[in-house]
Amino acid sequence: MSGTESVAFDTPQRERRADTFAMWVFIGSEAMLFGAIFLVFLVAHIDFGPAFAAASKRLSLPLGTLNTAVLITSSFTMALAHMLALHRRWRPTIWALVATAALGVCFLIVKGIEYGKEISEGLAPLLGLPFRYAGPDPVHAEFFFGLYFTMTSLHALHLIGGIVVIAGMIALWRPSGPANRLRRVVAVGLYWHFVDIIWVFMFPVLYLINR
Amino acid sequence: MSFGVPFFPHEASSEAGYVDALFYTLLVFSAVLGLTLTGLVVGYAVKYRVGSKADRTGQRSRTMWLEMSWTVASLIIAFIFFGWGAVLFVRRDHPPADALEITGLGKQWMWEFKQPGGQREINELHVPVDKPVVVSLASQDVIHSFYVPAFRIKQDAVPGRTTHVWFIATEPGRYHLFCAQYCGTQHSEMGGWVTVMAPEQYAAWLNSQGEGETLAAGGEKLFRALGCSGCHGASSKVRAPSLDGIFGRPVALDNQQTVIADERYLRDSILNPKKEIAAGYEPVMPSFDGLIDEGELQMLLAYLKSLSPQPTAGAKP
Amino acid sequence: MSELRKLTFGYLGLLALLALTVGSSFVALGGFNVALNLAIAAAKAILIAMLFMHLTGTLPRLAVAAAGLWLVILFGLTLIGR
Amino acid sequence: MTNAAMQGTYLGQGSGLRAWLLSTDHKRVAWLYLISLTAFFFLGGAMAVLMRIELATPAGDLVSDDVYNRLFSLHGIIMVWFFLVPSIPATMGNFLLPLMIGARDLAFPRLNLASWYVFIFGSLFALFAVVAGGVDTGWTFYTPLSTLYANGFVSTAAFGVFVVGFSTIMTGINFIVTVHTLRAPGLTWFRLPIFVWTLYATSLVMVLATPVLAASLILIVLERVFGIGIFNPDLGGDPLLFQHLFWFYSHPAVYIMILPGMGVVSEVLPCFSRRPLFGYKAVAMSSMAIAVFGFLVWGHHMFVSGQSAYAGVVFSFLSFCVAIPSAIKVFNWSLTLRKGEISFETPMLYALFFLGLFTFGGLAGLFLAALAVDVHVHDTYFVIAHFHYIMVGGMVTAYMAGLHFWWSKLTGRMYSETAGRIAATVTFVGFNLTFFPQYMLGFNGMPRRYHTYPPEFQFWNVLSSAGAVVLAIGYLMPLFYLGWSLFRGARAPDNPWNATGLEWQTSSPPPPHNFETMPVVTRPAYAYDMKGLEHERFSPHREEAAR
Repeated sequence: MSGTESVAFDTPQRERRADTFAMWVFIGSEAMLFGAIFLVFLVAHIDFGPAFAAASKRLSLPLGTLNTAVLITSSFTMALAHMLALHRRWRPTIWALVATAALGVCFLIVKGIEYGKEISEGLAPLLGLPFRYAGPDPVHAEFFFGLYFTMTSLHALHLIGGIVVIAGMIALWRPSGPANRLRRVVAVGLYWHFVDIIWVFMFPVLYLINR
Repeated sequence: MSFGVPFFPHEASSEAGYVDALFYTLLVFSAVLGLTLTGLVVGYAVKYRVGSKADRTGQRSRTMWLEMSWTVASLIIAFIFFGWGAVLFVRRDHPPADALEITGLGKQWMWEFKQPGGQREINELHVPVDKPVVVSLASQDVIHSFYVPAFRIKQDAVPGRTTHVWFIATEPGRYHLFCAQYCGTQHSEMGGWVTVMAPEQYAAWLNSQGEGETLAAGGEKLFRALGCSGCHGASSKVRAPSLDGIFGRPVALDNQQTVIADERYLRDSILNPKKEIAAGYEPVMPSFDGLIDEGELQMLLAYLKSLSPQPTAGAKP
Repeated sequence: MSELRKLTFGYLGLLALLALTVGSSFVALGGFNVALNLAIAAAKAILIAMLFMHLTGTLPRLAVAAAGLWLVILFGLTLIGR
Repeated sequence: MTNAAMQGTYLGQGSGLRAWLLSTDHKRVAWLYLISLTAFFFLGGAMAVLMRIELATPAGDLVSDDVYNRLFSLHGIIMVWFFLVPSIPATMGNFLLPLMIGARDLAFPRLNLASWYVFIFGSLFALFAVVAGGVDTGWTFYTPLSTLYANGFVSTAAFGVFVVGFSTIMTGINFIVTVHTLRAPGLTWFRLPIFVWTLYATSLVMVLATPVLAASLILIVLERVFGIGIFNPDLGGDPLLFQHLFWFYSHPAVYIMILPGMGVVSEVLPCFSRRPLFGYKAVAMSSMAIAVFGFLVWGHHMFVSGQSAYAGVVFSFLSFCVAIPSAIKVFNWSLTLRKGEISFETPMLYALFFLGLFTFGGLAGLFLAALAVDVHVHDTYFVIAHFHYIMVGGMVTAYMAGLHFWWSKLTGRMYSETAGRIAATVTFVGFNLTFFPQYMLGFNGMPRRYHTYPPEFQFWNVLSSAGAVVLAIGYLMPLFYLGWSLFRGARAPDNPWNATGLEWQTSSPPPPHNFETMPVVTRPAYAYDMKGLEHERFSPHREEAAR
């Protein structure tokens, strides 16, 4: 086989083109998943705007902003990895990937701190935990926090998936040839940036609405 | 009916005839089109079977005009049926002004109706003949659907909102009432009969049920018991809008918009008071979500409506 | 490498937009706040897509356009009834 | 099956369990799907037969109401997600797509195999739900019944469906990329067989609609397991929003289920009438139109749900629009027969029955799109009859047509033509006997999902139940004669029907990587009327010899 992973392709170039296209189709599909969840949020926001605005003030804006910056930085390092891989500079590529995954873990840790804070304040309407909310309209504030936990944990799951894939890629780095290395960096990169874009929308929607 | 086998459902409401006219027109159209196509396919299959002597020479390629003409023809026919159905459908939203208003509450697995005079019945609904009736539907648990085949009407009862369905029964008799939306274990048992009676029989029936407390009267008691009158009453210290004659009137909101105080608005104002705040008032009213059940809400709405001189039952803006 | 410079400028741009969106939320602009926040988010998304994800070529753009169109359908037709 | 004659074909590449379960050859993956889907089809079918027997009498005397509700819920869940959605795409589509476009495999063979494992993993959850005690929400999972009131294994089943959704998306992505990047030289878009067009359109729907279903199922599971009330009316959640999300997937899913069937029929009809498909471009474009318009009409499931009348009118209008491309197709198929030389082998019989059943199911769709009539027949047996005419009368019939048409390619064997014709006819008669009475029931007002019913409906119910038995026999017959042919059937020639597609230019069964040399395409699809061959049975060999 002429350096392609799939028997279907005759040249690595054609295969890479197909890879990229497939990743974009997958991203389109994922966009529909998050789109549906955002729609649920939008409908609830139309119905209970004031309650949602009041509830969103209880989230930690500094931590949220920090996390956005962390994720943007991880996207940057991922873009660097892509650039380096194109130039076949494999060692720095690995370091850029490690940095990306580390920043992803960093995001999760900050998110975990936020979750811990919200749970201890009684703002997590999960698993029958008591919901203690002093502000006006606690019923719909509970709805807001339900959506908040749903959306952020779904995003976090995607991020965890990305970190696992990067880790696996680094583990399999040695045995794979240059063509496959580049393919994988490109594919994972597209996914990682997409997860970043989702957060770019989630952040203002959850943290900043009608502040 | 023939030999007890149902071929055509009974027509017992003012709408039934209109719906059936469209149905039978569609039926004739479908039958003609379907049988023509069947004839065409069977005809071709026989004529051009292998070994037949049929003439196979001549025009072979597709013809533009033929394709265009059937496309356009289907388009026009489709739009006719669309318009016809839509006109009848939109009528569902406009019940006559003088309609008798009955509340229907769906719960697993029964229908509970309350006549305007407060008479309560389970899985039975008594209505007078030739008089418009609006049933305002609510649900206590899951989605149910109020369905009377003989009247050709159906409407879901959705938890968290009030929906309406209206009809004019044209023939005394007893008709099936079903729940058409799957609602759990005993879904098929949920339903009973709609009894259509001559006006004088209906009046006699109402009397025999005893003078229950009217819905509005029950709502008024609740209005006091829940403390609504403390703020909305004439002599209250907290400034809250007066609710006299509120139903059906436009209300100015603090975001410069105006809404008609219909059932949806009143319901939201009780359960979610912060959503639309009347202009000039502080958003101090607590939500009654979870404090009152659907039946009590229906009584409150009936009371609020009774404060308006000309109740336009279920009218939408 | 000019490529590196492009990426770095993109990154700094993203951080600037982040500062802008957070800052704007402290200024009361009424309903305009939401619009501004979403516009900035869209700008960030476009920046990431074009610079980091190299959104070029007909096929990837086709995929993005399809997803965009379908999201419009989903949001539009769900909201007309409300 | 493996013997000397199969050497050099894909069936000769090892016969152990390992060689089948780990092969990334699209043809073997197709078999994995075929076997699992057949099991699900008969499981779902058995539930249907039980329901029909229960409904032979008005009283609920065979099974209790709880059991009945579980039967129809699981019948729906299994048939929709574990049979109909993957049916043609994952079996025949998987097998034929690379063959038809002259590729050695799908673009991502490993993804293809993975999709089957994901499918099996997800379906095990659903099967667990069946064994553990069932689900009683209906396949529609309407909230708040599914979230707050149902006592079955809703989360398990919903999670199973969610996982199977991933398998669907994987298949969709694979097909889309394959069609775009792996077509043989000369195979332009408008030379593609219609089957490929419909698979492409189907994949589009799979990729863009399935995630929305996934989202709504996630929200249901979250609500049941974690107590986050997204659709809970007590928290201000909107039960209708769930219906919007659900039907945004589930209406287009209907087109996932029917489009590939239309593709199969578009292959079979020209072949057995020896005529090019009438209006090829119109049929191809209408497939795409159906895939796109299919997304605009979901609100017609909600006319009486409490959504605004305005939305109802808009959705009704759009629903009538989607009828047009389907009508175009039916006209084109019918006219394909004109001036043909028609023979009636089993695939052709199934295709003709498809034409009739699909037409009468589709015409009933007009009734349902017409607002005022829908108010009356919505959620009654009229709807049941309508979508079974499309899904079973349409899709399953097309599935059988395709299975017989390509059986020789799949196995290298021929089935018994007599048995095939008898089974097709029995199916057709049984189907109409089962489902036509349901139109009458629905028009007379019998609601769907009823365990018991008023006695006056019994006449039609008895007819329908009798039909179900006939239909079951019709579906069981192929299981036996096709199974028999697998081991004892006559060896198939490479191109038994003298059909034109690229898939027929390989051996039966095809070699591991499909084509020894890359084929070059010089003709449009369905060139059954090539110069000098108008009245001949087309054969690539003969053409080669003539050259």
